[in-house]
Amino acid sequence: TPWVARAQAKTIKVGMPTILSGRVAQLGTSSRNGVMLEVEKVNAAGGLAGRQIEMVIRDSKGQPQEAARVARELVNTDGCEILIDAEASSGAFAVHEVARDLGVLCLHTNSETSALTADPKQHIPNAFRTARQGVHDSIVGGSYAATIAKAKGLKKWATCSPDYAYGRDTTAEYVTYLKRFAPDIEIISESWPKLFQPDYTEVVTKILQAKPQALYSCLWGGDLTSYIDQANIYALFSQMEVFAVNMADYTALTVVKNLPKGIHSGNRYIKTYPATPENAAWGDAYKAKYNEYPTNWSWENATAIMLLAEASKKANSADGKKIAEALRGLKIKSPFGADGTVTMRAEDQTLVGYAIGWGTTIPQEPYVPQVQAGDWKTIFELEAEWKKSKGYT
Amino acid sequence: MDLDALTGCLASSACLVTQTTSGFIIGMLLFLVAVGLTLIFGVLKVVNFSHGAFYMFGAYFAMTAYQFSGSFALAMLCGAAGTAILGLIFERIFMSRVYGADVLMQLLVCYAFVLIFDDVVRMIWGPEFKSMGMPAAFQVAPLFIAGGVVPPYYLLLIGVALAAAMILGLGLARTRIGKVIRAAAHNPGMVSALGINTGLIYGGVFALGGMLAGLAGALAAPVRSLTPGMGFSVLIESFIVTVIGGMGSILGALIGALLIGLIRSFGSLGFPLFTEGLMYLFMVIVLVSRPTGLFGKEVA
Amino acid sequence: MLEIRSLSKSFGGVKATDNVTLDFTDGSLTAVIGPNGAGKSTFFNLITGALKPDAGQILLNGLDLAGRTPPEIVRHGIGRAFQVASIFPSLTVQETMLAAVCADQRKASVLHRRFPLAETRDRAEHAMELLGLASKRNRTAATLSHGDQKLLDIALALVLDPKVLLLDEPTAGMGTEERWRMIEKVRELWETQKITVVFIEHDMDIVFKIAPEIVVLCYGRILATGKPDAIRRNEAVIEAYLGTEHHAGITV
Amino acid sequence: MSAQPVVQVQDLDVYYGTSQILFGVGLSVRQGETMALLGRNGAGKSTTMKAIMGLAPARRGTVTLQGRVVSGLKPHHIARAGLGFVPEDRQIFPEHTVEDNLVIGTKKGPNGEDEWPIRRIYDVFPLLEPLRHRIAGRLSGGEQQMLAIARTLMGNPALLLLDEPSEGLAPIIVQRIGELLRQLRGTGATVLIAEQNMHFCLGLASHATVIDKGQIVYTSGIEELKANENIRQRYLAL
Amino acid sequence: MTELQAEQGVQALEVPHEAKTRRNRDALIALAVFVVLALLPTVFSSKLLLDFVIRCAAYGLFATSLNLLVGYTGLISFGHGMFFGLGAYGFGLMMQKTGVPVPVAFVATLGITFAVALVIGAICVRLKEIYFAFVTLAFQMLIHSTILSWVSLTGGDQGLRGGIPRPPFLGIDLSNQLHLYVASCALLVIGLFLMHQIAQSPFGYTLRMIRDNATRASFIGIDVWRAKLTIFVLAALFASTGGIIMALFVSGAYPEFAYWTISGEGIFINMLGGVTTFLGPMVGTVLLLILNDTVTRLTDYHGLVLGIVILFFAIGLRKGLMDFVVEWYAQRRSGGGERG
Ligand SMILES: Nc1ncnc2c1ncn2[C@@H]1O[C@H](COP(=O)(O)OP(=O)(O)OP(=O)(O)O)[C@@H](O)[C@H]1O
Ligand SMILES: Nc1ncnc2c1ncn2[C@@H]1O[C@H](COP(=O)(O)OP(=O)(O)OP(=O)(O)O)[C@@H](O)[C@H]1O
Ligand SMILES: [Mg+2]
Ligand SMILES: [Mg+2]
Repeated sequence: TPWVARAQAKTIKVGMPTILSGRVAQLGTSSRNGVMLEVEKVNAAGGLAGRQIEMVIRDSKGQPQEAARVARELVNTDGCEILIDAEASSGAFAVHEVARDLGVLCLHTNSETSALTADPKQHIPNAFRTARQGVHDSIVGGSYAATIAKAKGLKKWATCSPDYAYGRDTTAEYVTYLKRFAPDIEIISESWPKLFQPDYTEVVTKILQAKPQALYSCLWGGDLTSYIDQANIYALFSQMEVFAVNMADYTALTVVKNLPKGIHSGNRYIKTYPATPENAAWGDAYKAKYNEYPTNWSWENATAIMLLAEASKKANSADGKKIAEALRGLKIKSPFGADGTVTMRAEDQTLVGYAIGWGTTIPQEPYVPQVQAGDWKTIFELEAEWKKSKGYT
Repeated sequence: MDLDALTGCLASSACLVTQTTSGFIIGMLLFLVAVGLTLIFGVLKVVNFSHGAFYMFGAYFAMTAYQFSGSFALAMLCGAAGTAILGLIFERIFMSRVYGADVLMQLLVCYAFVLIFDDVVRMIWGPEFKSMGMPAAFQVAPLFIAGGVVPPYYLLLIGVALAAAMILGLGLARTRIGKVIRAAAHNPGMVSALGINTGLIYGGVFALGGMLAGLAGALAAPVRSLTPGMGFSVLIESFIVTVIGGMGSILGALIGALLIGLIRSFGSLGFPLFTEGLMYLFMVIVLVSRPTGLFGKEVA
Repeated sequence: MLEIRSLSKSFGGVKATDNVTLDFTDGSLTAVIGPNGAGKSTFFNLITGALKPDAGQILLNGLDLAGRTPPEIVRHGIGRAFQVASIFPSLTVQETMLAAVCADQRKASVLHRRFPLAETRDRAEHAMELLGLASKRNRTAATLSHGDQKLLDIALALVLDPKVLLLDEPTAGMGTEERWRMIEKVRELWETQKITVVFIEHDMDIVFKIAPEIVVLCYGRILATGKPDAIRRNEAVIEAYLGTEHHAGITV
Repeated sequence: MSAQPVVQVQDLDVYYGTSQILFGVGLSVRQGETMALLGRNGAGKSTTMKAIMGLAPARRGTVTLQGRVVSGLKPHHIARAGLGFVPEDRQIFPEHTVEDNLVIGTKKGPNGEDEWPIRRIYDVFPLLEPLRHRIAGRLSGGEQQMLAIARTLMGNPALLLLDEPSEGLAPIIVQRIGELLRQLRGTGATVLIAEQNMHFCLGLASHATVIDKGQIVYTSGIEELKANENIRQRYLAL
Repeated sequence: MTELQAEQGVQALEVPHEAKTRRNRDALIALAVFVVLALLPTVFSSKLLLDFVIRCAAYGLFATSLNLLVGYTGLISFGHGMFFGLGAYGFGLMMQKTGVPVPVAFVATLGITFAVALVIGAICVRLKEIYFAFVTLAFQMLIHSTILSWVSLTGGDQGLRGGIPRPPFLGIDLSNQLHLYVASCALLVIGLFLMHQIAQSPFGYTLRMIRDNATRASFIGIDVWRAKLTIFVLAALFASTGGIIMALFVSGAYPEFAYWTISGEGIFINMLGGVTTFLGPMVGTVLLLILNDTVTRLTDYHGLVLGIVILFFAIGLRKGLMDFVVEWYAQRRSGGGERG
């Protein structure tokens, strides 16, 4: 009937499979919050080419087959024209296959695995990543750590990262760049606790045994806080410098009760970095609305909506293909940009130019008073080199 | 694989002592969770898949109590007592209805509660992970005992676990109530025909099992992050422990837990990427050589 | 011929079977009696492979069966029934019989045909008739009375056409009438099929009336063997097993 | 002998699933009597006993124990009211030692009496004493039967329900249990016994009730039964 | 049961040619079901329905094969999911690495499953009850661990990436949803038909005997170990087929397919549907999938809702849906018989 047709023309459904239950339900809720905050603004400003966005958000329970099923259902049955894939790790690859199958516009918002966009075999024209990318993180982290290592004479290093693709790849890349900038360091111990491991005792004592001068970890979320609590009672933090890339996110910072001073961390989401009024305002707006601080996932998802809105404006259409076309190479103003903008790089359809840096923590606000910004020029150079070494170009 | 690290450690006495100590610590924490599981299986022949959920509730109760009162002792008490009551209610209202039925039906009820409890925790405490924080009394430097590093907090934990093992082990073997409990496990109909209220025993055992899980959760709360679903990973390891030791055997659970602890502490040196697999491998080897676990009774 | 040669088995310190040597000639009917705990069931368990003997031989027509598994031994022709009826609770009487015949015909693992196979029916039918279970063919075994369950257990052993049939207290738990009917059947079978039957029994009326040969076990050893009359008067047997009442021959 | 029955069963209907097993069973046993419950295999003897004990579901009817209605109560309440039950398959606790089995059965009688200290049990069952530390599951059938009776006696029952106590026992043991039961009868114990072994039963009982196809068909003193050729032939095949 | 019914039962057994006609009848029913399923898309054009049926086929084969172990043989396996995962990975890898035609990869995957199941089964089926359950679980976790650690082959936790190539064969293009749908239906129907044959064969009764009383079964000459191993391997093959369908559906394979939660779900499906009837697990599958799909649509707290529904089954009915229906029907019939 004409009425239905008009109603459909009026709204555009955006499907979002994510994890809303189980251990990492926080990923889903803060992703959803980030998205909804922006969708409201976009809708208030007239929507996507005049069509109001209607979000359809479903739980995948973190199972890839469920993620695939939900994604298909969102498109095939619920009539979603765009997918926001807020899945972690394997779920993202599963949704990626659905996007390949159905040709629907898909924005990966949470998966930081470099291969998702860097590997040309994965490449499809309709999928984009609006999240940070692992290798960027490692380049910045490596160069930051090298500076500290040289200054403090840290030669013996240990690593302790979760035993799954993200943990292994990020750690390997980090070590590569650390050694590149400070060739005389040495990794004397590696630990690979399982994801969601409740007890880290053996890992802690193993590291203490090895007596390294510095420790790198890309544990995150609850695992990181558990680890800190357990390492604390062994007084590990007083015995070495600790570099924990995922520490400087409010989820971890606000939760840990006895946060040791001076942990080096990459920024995830921090209200004070970039130190711009836009960023602070965004963080406050989020906090006001949801009564909690945004997470790394929040800004990554918010960025997806911001990019969508701009691309649609540019294409003057809500059509997936046209938006995709407009997205390639699109640069938008963003509170999360290193220079106030972020760019959807055309060649591999992944986000670049976001604020990225490292600093040390203190146990109270602003938690990370000084952030040393990463340099995107270096990132691009080394990333290109990395791609070549991987055979991606 | 990193066999050099392993042999290196075995050659150094400091490393040997430290890793053995950490194996013991891991084992004792595991035992504390596993003992309730094995008790409930031993008596009610119920494979309590909801045990992890009780562990979770214990942790959340303790954290909440600690936040409000700031008293560690009260936090532990709330964790243990709260889950004991929960266990009793769970058993009397739900589990008791499926005793006659298929074993799998019991599993199903437990499974239902795993789902329900996780969501209930998510409703009450939110989806984000939480941390209780270490009480100030325990924020002290670790001790060195025979060359091994032991944080004082873990000493407390080991003490509680050993006490639980002794009280339960001796209680079940020596006291009349212990004997009755074991008999009720085997043949509730006959036990009740001898004038003993089996309902009371079952409820009591479940409450005790729940209390042990809750206590374990409460004790773990200062050193582990609290999140819905946190019971799951603990559950699987506890199952490994109880199966290796022999389902229903308290001593078995203790030995099994210590063995797993040692495998973890030394395995993480030699096989950092396959520590998990090592545990399963060990379990397979134990079961193949001893089909009912190390201390399990012959299955009829 | 079933020959037992110095068979021994102990549990911990208990010598349940202690150096037992016995011959059961083909076509014999022997009763095994003895106090509770004498090792009668253990003796059967050893012969049928439920337990592995510590030492000794079990020769069936010269072939040593000691230490083999129950299925192998059953296939060599030694069937048994149990002291406590051992049946398949969820199968009906008829299904139980049919399945047993199937197993005997080595068709228990046939995948491509429907159960029951046509060729199994007659034998199953025959066994049910023989033990008077035909009218209860469609009853699930679990719902049978105690006595009927024992009958079913014996039928399970019989239906396999064993050369040697071992019955562990076949009449236990039966009423007087069934008891005699049962034992008559056993005797009839023994007479018509020319099989070797060994049965454990505590009902002395039956033992003395039916069994041409009697073996008395006590503490795992053979206390006496012989004809009923001799056993009945054997002082040692009276003291260890029979007691005074039977000796005096009190009957109602 | 008091006029009031120790146990009185009235109009008992029992079903297993949809099939009715007992049809309006009624019987009563008075103080000091030994009542034999006779009948063929499957007549409903065990079911009657289980129903009295609360172990089988009675749809209709009442069980009164010393004037108190106990039907509908849980088995442990019925046991505490003074019923002691020895089931036909013995149901000893196989993983416990003999002595532990007895300890588990320990209970004061309904009026607080304790007539069966463990010493007396061993006096009555001298065979059990040397086995006291043995695992009960490894006892022979006869040993287990003795243990089952002993365990129930430990609970000082006012009425003892014995379901086929002679099954599978050596004659000399049957004789001993017979003596024991006569001895019990001498002390004024009340017993309801289901038996297939007529020699044993008729020498023991003071009264008899015959059940057939779930219905009580005959009740009398034992001498009348012995004299009643008709009943004996029809229902008991004697 | 009345005398009359008993009589009928006897007669049914005494007609010797019946077995063959019964099988033909089964085959006809299977064919009819397949035709109906295959024609479904011409009536309902919903892609959701097609997806749903494909998933039903995958889980249904898996759950029904698990019931051969749980319901028929009394072997409670907590690790059956490993074969589901093995099927998915075996097939996916074969297609990605070797590029053989789909049917070849299918058969080869079953071959691999056969070999693996034989080895694992030979170790597992010696154990009893809960220990069997946990040793199968241990093997499953071992396989899961291996998948996670062997990154170069399996892609580790991110699964087989880049999609599974599905080159057309014999005019069948499995990357087309409709073709995949018809193929899944065919596999489901054939699988169920074969499993039904197994359940109704003498071997099926051997399994029941083992479930009821394995000791007694060995005393009538059944080699219990061999029979258990046989059914373990057979069930693995059907579970593997389910995994293959799942791999085709998501165009990938993920470690979650070999995780113990899949086995748990299988058991759960069985309990929902009921283990005493052949079709119980199939009913359970449909039930669980519908439940899962609708509840996740309606609420974030699907665990809570699902849990309450399960409780209703476990405590309210105390048996699976099909068990309940069958019992209720039997009772009604016998009740009617008495009245009539
Ligand atoms: N599996 C076992 N483990 C340990 N001891 C056992 C085992 N089986 C039997 N026994 C012991 O061996 C002895 C003989 O037992 P068995 O069952 O053979 O006696 P029986 O002659 O059949 O007695 P009954 O007539 O009472 O059945 C008993 O003392 C018993 O306790
Ligand atoms: N669990 C059950 N389900 C269905 N029917 C049963 C069940 N238990 C017993 N029956 C039936 O109830 C009837 C009475 O059984 P019961 O055991 O009371 O007989 P009994 O007189 O004790 O016989 P026996 O002398 O053989 O022990 C029998 O026909 C039996 O088949
Ligand atoms: Mg015996
Ligand atoms: Mg009886």
